[in-house]
Amino acid sequence: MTTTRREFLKTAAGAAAIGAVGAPARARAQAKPGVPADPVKIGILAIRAGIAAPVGTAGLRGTEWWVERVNKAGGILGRQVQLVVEEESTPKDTIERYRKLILQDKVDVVIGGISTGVTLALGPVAEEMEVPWLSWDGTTQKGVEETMPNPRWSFRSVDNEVEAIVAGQLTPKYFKGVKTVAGIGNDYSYGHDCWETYQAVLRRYNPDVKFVLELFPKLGVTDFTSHIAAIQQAKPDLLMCSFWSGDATIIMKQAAAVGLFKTMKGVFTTAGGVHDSLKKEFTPEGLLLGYNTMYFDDPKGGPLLRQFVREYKAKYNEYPAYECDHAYFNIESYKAAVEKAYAASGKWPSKAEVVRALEGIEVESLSGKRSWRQDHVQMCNFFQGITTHKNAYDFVTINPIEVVSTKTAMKPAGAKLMEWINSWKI
Amino acid sequence: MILEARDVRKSYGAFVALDGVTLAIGEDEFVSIIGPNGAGKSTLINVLTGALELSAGSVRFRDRDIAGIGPVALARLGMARSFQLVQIFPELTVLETLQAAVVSRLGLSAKLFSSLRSDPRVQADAMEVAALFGLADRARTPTRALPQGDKKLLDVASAFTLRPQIILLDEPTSGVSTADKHAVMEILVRAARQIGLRSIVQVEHDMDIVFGYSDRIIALHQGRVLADGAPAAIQADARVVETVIGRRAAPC
Amino acid sequence: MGGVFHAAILFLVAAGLQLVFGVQKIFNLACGSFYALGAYTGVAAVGYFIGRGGSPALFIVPLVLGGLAVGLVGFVVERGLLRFVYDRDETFQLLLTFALVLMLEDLIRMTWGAAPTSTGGLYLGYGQAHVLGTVVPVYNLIVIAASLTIALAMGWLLTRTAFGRIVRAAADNREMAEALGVDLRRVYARVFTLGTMLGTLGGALVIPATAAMSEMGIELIVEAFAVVVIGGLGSMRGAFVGALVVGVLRSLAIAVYPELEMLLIYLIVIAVLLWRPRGFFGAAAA
Amino acid sequence: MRAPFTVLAAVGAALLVLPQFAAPYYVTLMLPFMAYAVVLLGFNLLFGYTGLVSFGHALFIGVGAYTGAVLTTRFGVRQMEVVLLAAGAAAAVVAAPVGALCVRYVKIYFGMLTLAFGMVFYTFLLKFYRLTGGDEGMRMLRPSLLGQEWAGFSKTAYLIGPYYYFSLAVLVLATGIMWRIVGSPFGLCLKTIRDNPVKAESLGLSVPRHRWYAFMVSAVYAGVGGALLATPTGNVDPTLAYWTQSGNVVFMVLLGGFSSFFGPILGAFAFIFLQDAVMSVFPYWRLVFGAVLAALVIAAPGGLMGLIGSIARRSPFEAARS
Repeated sequence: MTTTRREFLKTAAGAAAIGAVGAPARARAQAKPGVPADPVKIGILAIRAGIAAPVGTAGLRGTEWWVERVNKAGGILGRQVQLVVEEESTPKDTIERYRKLILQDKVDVVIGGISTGVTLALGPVAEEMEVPWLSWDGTTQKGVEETMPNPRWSFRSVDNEVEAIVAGQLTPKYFKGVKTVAGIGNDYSYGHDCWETYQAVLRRYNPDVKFVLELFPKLGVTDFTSHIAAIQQAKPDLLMCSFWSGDATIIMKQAAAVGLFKTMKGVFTTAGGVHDSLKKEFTPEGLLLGYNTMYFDDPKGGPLLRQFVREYKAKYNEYPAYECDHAYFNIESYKAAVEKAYAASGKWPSKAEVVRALEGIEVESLSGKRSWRQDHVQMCNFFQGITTHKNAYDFVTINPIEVVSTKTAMKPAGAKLMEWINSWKI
Repeated sequence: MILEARDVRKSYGAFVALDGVTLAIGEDEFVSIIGPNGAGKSTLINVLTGALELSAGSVRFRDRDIAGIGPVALARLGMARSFQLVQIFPELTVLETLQAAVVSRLGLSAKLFSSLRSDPRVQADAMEVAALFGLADRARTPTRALPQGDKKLLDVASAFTLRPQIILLDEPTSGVSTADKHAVMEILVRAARQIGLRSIVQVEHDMDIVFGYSDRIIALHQGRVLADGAPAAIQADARVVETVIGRRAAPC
Repeated sequence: MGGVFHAAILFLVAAGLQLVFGVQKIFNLACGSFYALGAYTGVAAVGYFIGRGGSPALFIVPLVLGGLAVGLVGFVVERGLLRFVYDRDETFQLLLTFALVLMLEDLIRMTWGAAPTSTGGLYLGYGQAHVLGTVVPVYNLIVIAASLTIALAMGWLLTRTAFGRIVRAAADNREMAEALGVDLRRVYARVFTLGTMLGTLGGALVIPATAAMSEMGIELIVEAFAVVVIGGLGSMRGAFVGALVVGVLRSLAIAVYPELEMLLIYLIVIAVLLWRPRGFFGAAAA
Repeated sequence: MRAPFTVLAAVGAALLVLPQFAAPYYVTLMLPFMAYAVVLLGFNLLFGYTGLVSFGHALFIGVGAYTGAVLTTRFGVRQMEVVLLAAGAAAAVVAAPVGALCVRYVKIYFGMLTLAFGMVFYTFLLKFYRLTGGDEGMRMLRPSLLGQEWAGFSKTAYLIGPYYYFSLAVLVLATGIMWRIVGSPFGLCLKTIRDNPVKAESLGLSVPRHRWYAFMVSAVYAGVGGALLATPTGNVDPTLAYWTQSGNVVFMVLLGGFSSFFGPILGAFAFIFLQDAVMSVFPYWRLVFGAVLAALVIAAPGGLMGLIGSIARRSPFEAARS
């Protein structure tokens, strides 16, 4: 289920009357002194169609869960939260939607943005429009260096390459004696960047490793039998794959059909995006699998994560993936920043004050503590591990679980990625 | 001789449509080509209008080989044609149709930015031809709304507008009611005279028309010229009467 | 071998496209959407079957039945939409099928959501075989065989049966067929339904080996388009050869020079269109 | 004859004062409308006047947009006038060989060939990463207009002020030129070719040559429109050239009405604002658009202009006059 804009407008009209979205009137809290009584409008951009639709849906669900809880508990400083949801599609259309959120709906903050093309195009627009924008996902090296050198208004997600870096660091630990490696990724910036980064990291640990094959099928391909045949021909010791959508499931199935992972190791940096579709019947144990920044089954996870996973499963009959937490963190950090600025000034903060308060702020998110670095980059933990069938689900989970912080796996502010990797002491 | 065909052979696979046709059209001639169905008349028209490559022989227009040169080049050289099945521009008006022909003749067709409306030559010329063909009062009528006879006239009129030296008419009165046939031919011949067009070649089934207007008649049969001569001679030719004219009562 | 499996699926979709084009002269852009519809229905049918305690080994039965049943949508589309535009310019017919593409994409999303769905690992249950030194899932061989059988059946249907003669007559000359007493309305309805079924069946058959994603239709149109251009519009044999060419070339490109994968197909399409616009079998309609 | 001019004058006046009254967002939405209107004017020379339906017109929109991006980011050319000229020229350079090959075919074959070329270009944009930025595309930096930097303007102020009027001027100019073209001897020849190519040839009009010219003109328009489209977005990317975008172009023309000169402009307007409205209230806007398109094709192939025409004809006022 997705929340349509109309539903929200409807509830907004109701909110004016009863003062709460999706909550009975008794939950209405009085707005604090110096805080307007009308709802605070938050613009959301979510992908709804196409390959990344499941990711966009997950982000939207995480956001909606947050809104429901927060509104029940009285909103932000007593102001109810009203979402205005627009669709993220092509860069051109999304920028029009973005302008609509700001110029027409007059939202206080825009949250969302997944595809790299869109977020790259949005960056400069966000700076021009002078409204804070927190992105869920999708920022490449080029994006940071070329289009958002010194962001004032935009806050962006973790580097795209972190999952490849973490996987590169863990590969030598779990897979000894790997001499030849093949790679497959989607034919766009994310796929290419991950592969380049993974190679660079692996070379640092083992300068003699040979990269024997690289394949970049178009995003959206649903048949990899020919690619798998080519991989079999190349006979690598290990296959690295950065698929994150339905294609991860598909390649896993088609690989199982010819027993690919009987002859080689496998690293799936990002397939945790569709983790509950990686059924045990075709996903072997012993692969390195990345869940990105949230692992739904984390035994060390807090009560927030447990409650979220439980309610998510009950509502959607699925287990949540990482984008839920990117979205949760974004909106939660906005709330925290508003409250922090309010504590200092005693009135609802301006957009610029919110931005200042966001810088460096740390909040409790679904997967644990997350923060915004001073240069507007998200800091959090990455979860990767070795697939296992020993669980109560019909899909694989990981054990042992490796938790790696972006403090060690993401390049520091101002650094160049490859220079930074090459500067490691190993 | 303005148009000449020598020993023209045209075959499609095993089928021989024209089997050594030789004919010539001079200036100031009205020539009719007759023949039973399947005699090769359509193929001959296509050969004479440069639409087909030949299997053998030659076809020359003003001493230039025109075999297979195509309609556009042919129109440039000064030969025009009309079609058996009426060919019009349904969405254009009568005047626009004629203007298009003027534009083509004056070589203005690639003028992207000049105004058609304010070009006096195009206007005058098109109106003149419309008047000649009695279409002036219908100049602004969309062609698709014209009665069949007028469509036929317009088809021919637009060919005349090119001011060719010779025109090939493929059954100019087909589809026109018997009562109107002579009227159509009268208009045609008068217009030809006024425009200065001298040679006319027509393929025709209606023997009244053929004998009423032709200076010369060429009879085709089984891909060959059966007879070629003045109407009186043709009428006297027993073979022609037997194969072609015999069924003159039955219009096709 | 991977190329052949892909070709088998492509053939089914392209055959539907060809049949419809050959008879109704409509280039059906929605053939990809029907394919996606078949895929989602296949997943749903198998899910229902297994959920009701059906034997996993028999999953192919509900799969095929589901794929064929949803093909009846073609009848609704033909009677409800297409029949109004037969006398229009083909541009309008093309645009109407483009409208179908837009509508079906969202209808699928409304019904099944945005997340990829699949039949899990059921198809692995059929095991593997060794063919020409490579390991091939038996299911893939079944699909290839099914596709071949359908190709032969289509050939038989079109050349040896009364229905086939009527279809070919309608394809060659509408007026003549009508003059001979053929009820074109019924022929069109049947042909379009059959064409749609070929597409939905293709979608259903492919799905055990992959996953249903909402964009799969749009992606496939371009490939099916390449198939029919190479083979020749309207020709069944063309669909067969075109599918093989596209499937095998793509897999060759992946093995030899992966960068060329998709570009190669478009370049071949352009070359064929320029050099031989009717494709390899374009003359033989239907 | 007078009524259309009154309407035109009223629309012109409304467009001139719009930024003073309309909400800024809707003024920004006028920018893609005007850019698409330019594209469609050219597209309709091919469709409405020549009878050829290109299913790959997004190719030239892409060429124009990328020309703008390359010029502003790589070559430091910031004058929008230069960008537009270059975009038109680049589109013509690409269209020359593509058109020469495509115009040899008509109907479905022409459509398929243009679609194939469009997809080749799309794949090129996606694959040749280093040249084109791949899926991420390229930035289109804010251009100067008439030599003015408008440095004191925020991007929104720039878009709804100078850039709006600049786009409007381009649209008016493009409309004027197109009006001239369809009223020229060349325009008449295109119509003859659309109606009956066999007859046109017999009148000495070369069908392929005129089709080729029309193809080039329409490509130039698409290129200019593409460049105009790139500035508000500030970024160009391969989706601009995807085949569904070409489908949208055809959709817009049909929506407005291809047999009327102003139909395509109305179509662009209706499409952009309809999309905006539907997208915001209904996540399944493609369904709505598909239904609208199907209804148009079946019931109103003359598009909005056709509907307006038939309503005008039916009105008692008109009836009394005639």
